[in-house]
Amino acid sequence: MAKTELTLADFAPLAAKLLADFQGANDEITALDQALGDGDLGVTCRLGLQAIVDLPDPPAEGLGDALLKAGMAFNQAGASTYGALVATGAMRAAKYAKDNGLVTWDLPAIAAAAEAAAEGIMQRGKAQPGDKTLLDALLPATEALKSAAAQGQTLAEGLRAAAEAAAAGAAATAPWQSKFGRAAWLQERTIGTPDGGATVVAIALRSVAEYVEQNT
Amino acid sequence: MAKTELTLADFAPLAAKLLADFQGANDEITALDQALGDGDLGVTCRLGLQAIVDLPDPPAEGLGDALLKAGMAFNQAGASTYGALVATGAMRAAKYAKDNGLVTWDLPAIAAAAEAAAEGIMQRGKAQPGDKTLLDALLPATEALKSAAAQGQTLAEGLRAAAEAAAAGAAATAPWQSKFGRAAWLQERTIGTPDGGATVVAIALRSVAEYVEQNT
Amino acid sequence: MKKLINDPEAFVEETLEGILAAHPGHLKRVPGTPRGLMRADGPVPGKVAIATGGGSGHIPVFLGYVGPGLCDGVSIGNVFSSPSVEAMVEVTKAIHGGAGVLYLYGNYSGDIMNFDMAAEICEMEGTRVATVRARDDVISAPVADKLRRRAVAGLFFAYKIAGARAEEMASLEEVVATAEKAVENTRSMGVALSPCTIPAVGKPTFTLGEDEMELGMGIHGEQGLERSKLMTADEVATIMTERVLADLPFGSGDEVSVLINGLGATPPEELYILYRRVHQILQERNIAVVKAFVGEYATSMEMAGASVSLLKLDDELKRCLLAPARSPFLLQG
Amino acid sequence: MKKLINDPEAFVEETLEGILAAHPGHLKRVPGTPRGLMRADGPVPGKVAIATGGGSGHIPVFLGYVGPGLCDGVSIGNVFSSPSVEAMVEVTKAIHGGAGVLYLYGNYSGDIMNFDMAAEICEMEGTRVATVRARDDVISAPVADKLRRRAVAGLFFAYKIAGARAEEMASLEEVVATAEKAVENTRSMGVALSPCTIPAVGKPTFTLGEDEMELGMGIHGEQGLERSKLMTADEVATIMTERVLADLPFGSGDEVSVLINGLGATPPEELYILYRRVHQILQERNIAVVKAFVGEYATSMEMAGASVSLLKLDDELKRCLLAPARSPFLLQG
Ligand SMILES: Nc1ncnc2c1ncn2[C@@H]1O[C@H](COP(=O)(O)OP(=O)(O)O)[C@@H](O)[C@H]1O
Ligand SMILES: Nc1ncnc2c1ncn2[C@@H]1O[C@H](COP(=O)(O)OP(=O)(O)O)[C@@H](O)[C@H]1O
Ligand SMILES: [Mg+2]
Ligand SMILES: [Mg+2]
Ligand SMILES: [Mg+2]
Ligand SMILES: [Mg+2]
Repeated sequence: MAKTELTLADFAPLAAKLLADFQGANDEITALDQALGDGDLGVTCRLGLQAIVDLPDPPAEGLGDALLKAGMAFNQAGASTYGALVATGAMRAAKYAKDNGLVTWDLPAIAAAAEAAAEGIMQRGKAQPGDKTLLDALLPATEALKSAAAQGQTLAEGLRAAAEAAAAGAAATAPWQSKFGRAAWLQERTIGTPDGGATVVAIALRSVAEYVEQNT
Repeated sequence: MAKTELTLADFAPLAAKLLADFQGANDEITALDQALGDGDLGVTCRLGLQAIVDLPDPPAEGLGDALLKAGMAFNQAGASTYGALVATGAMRAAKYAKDNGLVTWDLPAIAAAAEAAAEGIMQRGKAQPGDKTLLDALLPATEALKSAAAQGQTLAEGLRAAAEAAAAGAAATAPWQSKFGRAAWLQERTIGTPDGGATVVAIALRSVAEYVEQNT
Repeated sequence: MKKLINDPEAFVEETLEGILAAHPGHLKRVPGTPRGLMRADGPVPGKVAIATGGGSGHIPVFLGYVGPGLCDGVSIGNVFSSPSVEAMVEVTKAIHGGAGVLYLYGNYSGDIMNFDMAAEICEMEGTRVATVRARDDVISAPVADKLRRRAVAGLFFAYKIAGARAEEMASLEEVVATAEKAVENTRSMGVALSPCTIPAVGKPTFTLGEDEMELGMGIHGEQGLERSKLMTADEVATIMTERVLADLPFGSGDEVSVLINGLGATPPEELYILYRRVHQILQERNIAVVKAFVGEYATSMEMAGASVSLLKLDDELKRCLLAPARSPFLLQG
Repeated sequence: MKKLINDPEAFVEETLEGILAAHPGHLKRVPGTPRGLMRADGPVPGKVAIATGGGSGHIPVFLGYVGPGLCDGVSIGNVFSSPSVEAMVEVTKAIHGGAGVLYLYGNYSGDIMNFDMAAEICEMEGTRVATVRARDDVISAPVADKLRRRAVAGLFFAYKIAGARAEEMASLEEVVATAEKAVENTRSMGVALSPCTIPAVGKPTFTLGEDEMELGMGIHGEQGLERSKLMTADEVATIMTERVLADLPFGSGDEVSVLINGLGATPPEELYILYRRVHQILQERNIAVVKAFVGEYATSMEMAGASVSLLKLDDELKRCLLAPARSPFLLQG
């Protein structure tokens, strides 16, 4: 039967899949952050996801609360620019879930929570689309989720569309000049390499989409 | 006409030839001192000989006095184990020349001065033949000089024999274990490589022999 | 690159254990976090407390500048990554002496975002927190955009000056003003000759050809101005010093402090050969050196290279520069 | 290896110029030689003067240990070569305060032969000269032959102790006795992970494979005990510490000072990871650490590696160890 929503029961297996996928993607992410930054982004993702997998008790108050705790754990173990933005996004998504009394998340809920997360990240980081940051993957992905939800697509279809939009968004950053974070100091020398953080968003969404597909 | 003695007039051209020859032999000497020591012996020889070439005035009181000043200059610019031993040897040779009123040096005088130098070096450094030091080239060379003088050979013949004895002596040190200087710390690991200091003696004597041959 | 380490993932924890074992009279752990250290005699009642922090891999930055006349506490991140908000909050609580806390650190987005979150939490809990960020690297942005520049070794001057000002029992506003002035008056530029390797990554952050160097390199292996052929020490010192001098600008009659910082693998001899040329240039320009620091003040593990930092002094900055300071890495006065 | 230098043959002179320019309050030139430095406030009348010296390329050894509570003067050789007799004689004359001069240096044949010649000259001129040579490297000869051992970083302890004893205005005989005791009670062992290059030679003294290290390496790139596969920091620390402990031997109830010395390119983080393990071993053996030194105290230019030195203390050595000292490289008390 086609999976239509994510629940608290998905939290642990999804976290485990993300960790496994990021272990596989480590070298790619490291290479991108070495080119435009300091090379720690792969380590950050691995440590952050490991901390989520290691969270002591399965969080009790629903997926939103689990997401909040996951965001905090990610940025405690993998504190960094990326960690802070992940934590901020998770916090906002959790707030959306709480404010809307969400227990399980269907595609429209996921789209709305992603939008809330992106807004939070923009407030914290002050970056705009086109500044060559993770937003250039996250914002197109959010749009894809919203339009898939509006068109009544399945959860799997919506997440697949989001993952593809994120991948396209990340790839599109290559010819741009970085305007935020460590990469900004490199000025013109950033032109030609895609942004590592945007690539991470694309990898994460691909992992989530695969999880839903595999569990359908 | 065959050259029969060395005089003060030979000092400057001989020093220049030695410097040129040691510049050429630098890599070989460096490699030997890198293997058994700290790698500075080639630099020491170049700096020491350059200081001799740069001595301000042609020393006035004969070749013995010139040799004394040369030894001091060598060890001022290239102070080291080797420098100290060269200076000590030069001092003793000069003393021999002074005590014996030498102005010019024929083969018997050179043989006797070399013997005095070797004795001084043994007193200063406490090493014995077979300890894998410069003595293992210098002592056979001294013997060769003495027997050539006793047999009435020419200066060129005597120096050539000395150079060959030194080269053979240096090569023979390869299978031995170093007992003195920095190399002694390497203990068994010195076995297999000839001693750098002995090799320097051989190169120097070859240079002197060539000088006499070329000026004959 | 070969390293004398154990498990790469234990690199930070084992470094901290070693430092605490070696210097029990100087440093102690902050309760409630494995990633916080503070001066052994802290908190100091009535004194503005200075908290710093940042990624590991830069010793003596950051934890080497904790002690009397310097910072009061430090939170420690993974190699080249920010400390966690949790560590920052615990450090803030532990060092607070009742007169407010200054967050003094380098202008890096990871540190900024996390320190800002920590400040929000601490202020909610009633602790006054102010922030000053060092941003001395002239290469990282044009002067018009200087607030976006990154910090390199010149952060040392901010610690030294702010730490001394706080030790004078100045108010939080006063310490902030003096620290800001130190930051504003500091300029740096660096050069790298070889890369460094994050232990948990295991391969170098960048590569350089056998005859290449990178001008304007940051202290995390971020690229700089341009790659060029290896130059002589005098040429490198001249390029860096002239760029730094022009940026503030420093001029005839100024009094300065100079810091020649080694990035890790560059021997002291080479740092002094660089200083020799910097000193000559300053003399030619009639700029007086009040105090010179030459050594490893902010490293990037085993990276080879160096930076030049200049701090322009006034009476207050001079007094604070020359005031006593005491840590396992800096002892003065 | 890339170096930030100018003319390799000017390496030593330019280093000295840089140091004198950077630290005018600490050091001054000795008249009559380009290769001698002395403390800025010397000679000190009535105090035994301590002269040291040796090859360049080891900063802070040797010239970094000139100052109050340390040595009075230093003669400086080419890289890894002895200073000249002339420089030694001029330094002796300049620092002599009327109470005799101690030549305190490492047990290297070049230094020995030249210092001995200098001593003969100075004694002919009426100055009392005594000699003590450090010989701490356990690997360089068996214990039965310990007088032939070479000096490595443990020389630092001899400077610190003898310098403090001389500052107490002890007689030449007393300073010699205390210095000899410090030498006798010090043991060291080192490991190298990469070679170094003498600037005037231009190529490394030795080579090591990407996964190799050299146990027992000296500070001039002399080979040591054996080449082995790269080990973890804990394994290396354990091998070095156990070898050092067994040699004196050090035992339960002893009080010691520990020095973890970086050879040049090894980052402070790694030195502290080594110290962590050394400290654990000492605790297990009930050996108390009175004071730990961790950092670059005797380098070999850009060589990567480290050494462990232990000094066994008695009341006198402890007093001298903890006494004040002041140089551009060491400030204590
Ligand atoms: N202000 C910002 N807003 C959004 N994303 C940002 C911002 N600054 C950096 N990023 C993202 O963070 C990524 C780098 O993360 P990370 O490696 O943690 O940074 P650092 O090592 O500099 O702290 C970049 O690739 C970019 O996508
Ligand atoms: N005690 C000694 N007696 C004679 N020759 C010695 C002695 N010690 C060392 N040597 C010679 O000196 C050479 C090394 O000279 P040098 O490179 O100047 O030494 P270092 O660099 O150790 O001071 C050795 O190859 C050996 O021939
Ligand atoms: Mg990064
Ligand atoms: Mg040598
Ligand atoms: Mg980072
Ligand atoms: Mg030598």
